[in-house]
Amino acid sequence: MLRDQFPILQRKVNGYPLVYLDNAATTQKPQVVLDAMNDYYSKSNANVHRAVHTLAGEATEGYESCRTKLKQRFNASKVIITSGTTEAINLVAHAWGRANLKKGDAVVLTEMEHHSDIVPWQMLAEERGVELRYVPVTQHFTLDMDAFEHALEGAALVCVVHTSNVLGVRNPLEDIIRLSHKAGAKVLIDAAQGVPHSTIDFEAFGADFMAFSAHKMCGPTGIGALLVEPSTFESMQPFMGGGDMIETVTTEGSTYQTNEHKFEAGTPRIAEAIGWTAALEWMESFDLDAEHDRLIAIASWVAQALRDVGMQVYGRHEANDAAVVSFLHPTINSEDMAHLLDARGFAVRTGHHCAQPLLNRLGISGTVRASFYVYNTREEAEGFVAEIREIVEKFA
Amino acid sequence: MLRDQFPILQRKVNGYPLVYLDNAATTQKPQVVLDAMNDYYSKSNANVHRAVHTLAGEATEGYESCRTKLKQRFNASKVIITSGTTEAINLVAHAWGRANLKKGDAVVLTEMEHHSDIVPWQMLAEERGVELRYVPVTQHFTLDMDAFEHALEGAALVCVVHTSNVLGVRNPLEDIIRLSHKAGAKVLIDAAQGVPHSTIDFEAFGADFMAFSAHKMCGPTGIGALLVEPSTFESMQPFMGGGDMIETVTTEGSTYQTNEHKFEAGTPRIAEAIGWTAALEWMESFDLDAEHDRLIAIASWVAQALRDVGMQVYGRHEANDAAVVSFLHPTINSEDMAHLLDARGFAVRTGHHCAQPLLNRLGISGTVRASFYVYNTREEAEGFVAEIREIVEKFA
Amino acid sequence: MTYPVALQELVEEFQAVDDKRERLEMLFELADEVIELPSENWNEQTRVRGCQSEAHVSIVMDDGRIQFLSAADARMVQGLMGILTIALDGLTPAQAVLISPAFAEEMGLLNTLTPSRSNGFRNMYDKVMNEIRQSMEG
Amino acid sequence: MTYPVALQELVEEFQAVDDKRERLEMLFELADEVIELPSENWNEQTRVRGCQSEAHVSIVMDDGRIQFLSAADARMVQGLMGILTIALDGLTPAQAVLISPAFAEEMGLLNTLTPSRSNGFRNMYDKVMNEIRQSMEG
Ligand SMILES: Cc1ncc(COP(=O)(O)O)c(C=O)c1O
Ligand SMILES: Cc1ncc(COP(=O)(O)O)c(C=O)c1O
Repeated sequence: MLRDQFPILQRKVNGYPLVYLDNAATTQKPQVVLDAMNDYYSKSNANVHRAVHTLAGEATEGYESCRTKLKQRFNASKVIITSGTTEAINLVAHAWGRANLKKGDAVVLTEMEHHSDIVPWQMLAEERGVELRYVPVTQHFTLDMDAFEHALEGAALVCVVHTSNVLGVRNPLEDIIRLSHKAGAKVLIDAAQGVPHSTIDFEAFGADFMAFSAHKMCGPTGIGALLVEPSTFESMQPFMGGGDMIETVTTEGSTYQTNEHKFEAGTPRIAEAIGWTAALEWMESFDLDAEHDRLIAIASWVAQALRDVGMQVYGRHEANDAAVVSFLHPTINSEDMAHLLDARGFAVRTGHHCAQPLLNRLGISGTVRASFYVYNTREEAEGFVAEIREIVEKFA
Repeated sequence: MLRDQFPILQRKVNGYPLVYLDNAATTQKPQVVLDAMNDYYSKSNANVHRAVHTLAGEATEGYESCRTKLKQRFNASKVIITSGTTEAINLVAHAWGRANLKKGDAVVLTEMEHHSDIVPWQMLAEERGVELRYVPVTQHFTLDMDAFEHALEGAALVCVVHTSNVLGVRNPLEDIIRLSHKAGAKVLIDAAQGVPHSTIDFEAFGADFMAFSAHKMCGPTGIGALLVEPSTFESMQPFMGGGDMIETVTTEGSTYQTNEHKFEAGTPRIAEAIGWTAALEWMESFDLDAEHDRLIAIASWVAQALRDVGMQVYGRHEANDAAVVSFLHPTINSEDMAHLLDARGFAVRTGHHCAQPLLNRLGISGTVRASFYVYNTREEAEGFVAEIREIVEKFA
Repeated sequence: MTYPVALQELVEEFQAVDDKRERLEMLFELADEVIELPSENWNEQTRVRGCQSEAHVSIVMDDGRIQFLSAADARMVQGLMGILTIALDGLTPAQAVLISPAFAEEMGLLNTLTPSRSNGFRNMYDKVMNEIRQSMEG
Repeated sequence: MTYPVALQELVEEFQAVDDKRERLEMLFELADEVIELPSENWNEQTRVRGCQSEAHVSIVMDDGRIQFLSAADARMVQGLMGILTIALDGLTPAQAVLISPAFAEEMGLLNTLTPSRSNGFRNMYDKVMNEIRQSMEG
């Protein structure tokens, strides 16, 4: 069984079996991923590139095979390996933004963005006098598309989250990309919550940048990627300087690599790349679409059950949304709720989920969030709802 | 035995026992480091900070214990966790450099620097009109200290490598720091090759910044640190924007954390931090100074033996230098040499070692480099010299 | 380590309970001990930093004895405040400063709380003790 | 897959040897087969990219037959060039383009070389074949 491949799911928490429902924060790792990293460290560990010895060759092959795998899975021709979504977006702000945006240019964001897709642009805006336009979120938990079209006017870049980490709502990206390109704007997709739940054809999708993290799709911490459309890639200047991203260095100046290495300064995250490759291969061992259907059915059932015990639920749980259920009880404090759940082994997250502008718009300062992934079962969801019922009865 | 704790050292390469002499590029990892990461992923994996559930608590504690351990080991009060030396130096260039350097300010570098301590400054120089001054290297493989004092005049920052990754030469840092501070310049130490070989008291040392990587000191890939002197820390603006580095985010603007988290945007390298902590603890299990003495004795013996078979050796191998032996044969091409060595299980590195300005100064384009670490034995060194002798006899 | 009688009793009560849920319930009940700091008195001086939610504390001296006022939005945090109320209320500052923060560990509170929450508790404790010390100097 | 006789023989010779050192020595010897491209003819057009050291190749047509000129500073690279010399020299372009790069794998060269070096070899092969194809169009 798929679930048996995750050693951590055997664990007990406070005497109860762990029910891990914090998957939007990070997912668990199957044994094959741990094995791949262990194998690397116990058999092939070496620094990569420009090396002649056997281990270095194996390490280089291992590292680059991650890029190859990502290119295959996402049908992308330029894949920059980063430390995660956050670095990937900062890379765009520095490498593309600083080279291509000038005072008065406009960047369109949405109120649904994660802080990692807001703060880099605020910093750039402050430094360069770039204008930021935020697309509001409606009471149906969706982007206000009229406002979006309006915001597009003269915009140079649109940054939009594929799937909200608070609401689970999947945005109408096809429309967004089409309209943005029509308006002459490039599009950056924050797909941190998108890639775990669907397979995206980047070229067919048509976005210019797409950022995501390994740790949210069964891979290790410390690694992520930025996909870039090839002609946009050519217009990027280096971000960080250092080893491996150069062609020649003299005291007079340096020349840079022209491929993805240009953006990967220093010793890369080698073991992480090898672990991620294993995770990506592992994700091909089952039908992700079928799993997604199963999960969104669970999420939508949970959402209704929570509404039935008096919770306010933030989200809509349509077919393409992620299995994320954010909720609040009218009287039970969300942290108290999370602690009570933890006492019975249920791991959920509380707080602003790094999306304060969205919560501001919803008029709240945080939610309790249960997010489901491929190893979660219907039984776990039922146990969760039963536990919530008990808590509400006892503490409301 | 210390050596037995490294699973990879059991490996055979091309039918011969691995003799790993590429330690300046990256070191191997003891079993405890692999176990710590495995344990984390199979028992406590979760995202850190602001979390209420048990796993998240354990993960946060694990991540932050790395910072605590680094503070202890290096006697530092501000420790920013980065992806490595390269990111740490880029962080200084962005977070401190952009906030404090203006057109016409001077940064002093040396010709001995690794590309990771050159290119970020070249990029800043180009963007901000900052002047770069390179301290030359003498024919004795040391910094020209007269030229250094001269270069100091009016300089705002001095960036210097603790120990050269090509020569193994340890620079006179105490003098450099004292003179720099006297001249009113801050000092950044690139200690990537320093920390594996010695224990540094950062506060007593008196530098303003010190950068290094875990993977060169028995820790995992993908993580490193920047130590910062507290008052200098206060003068730094954020580098990357995103989750965890903020206090509040609104569409109007954001406020930032005031502690180290300000510089750690996004999900951090959690498993890596836990692995590094284990490596740091492991390094306390033996006498590093005694090991260093043993290694430099080996290196200096190897250097002499290589000279005796006609090699040009670049370095001096004094007591505080690192056990790095760079050499060239007058007629045997260095890559051929490395391939022949690899055929017998010896892993060495060739090429410019990311230090082209230094090699330019030495009038060469690369060396063969053998670098020794705590698990290397005298017997391995003897086998290495014997193999080199055979190669020279056969192929010269 | 010995503590004021009321606190000592609490430590023992908590030690007797293993289940996290039961401990939480005990904590929740202790929320009733809080002497409420009215929200109109909340300000940056009363705010406890490092808590995820709002938490405010204040010390008032009443005839040389401590009165501990507090408020929070999470019931668990109120419970922690309740413990401090039991520990401190009515003591003289000289008595109060003798109380070591170790009681939290002995109670097993730190196992009940996650690290960020126990940091929050520690911040609250430190803040209160600082104010008490200042009241002694003043 | 069959190759021109000389190349086929080489493939078999390499297949017979397991030890990396011996393979390297065989490669080194093949360096003697190189028809040297004089260094005054080296330029950006002749340079093979992705090699760690200098490596240059050039194709000259002599009465409709390929002459393969090359030069490198590492003997191992010269050996690779020697193999290509044996494989290509004297063929017509039409014959040459039939040679699949798979021979390198069949020879076990890719196990002898590290990935960056075998990339270098692949770049060299691709470059030469491109020039041959261009010569057919021209
Ligand atoms: C002296 C020196 N500085 C900086 C670096 C860069 O370290 P990293 O690649 O881990 O960022 C290295 C490692 O190659 C080094 O030897
Ligand atoms: C939508 C979204 N964007 C960006 C991020 C940031 O990802 P990371 O922390 O891995 O850089 C996250 C994860 O928290 C997310 O959910």
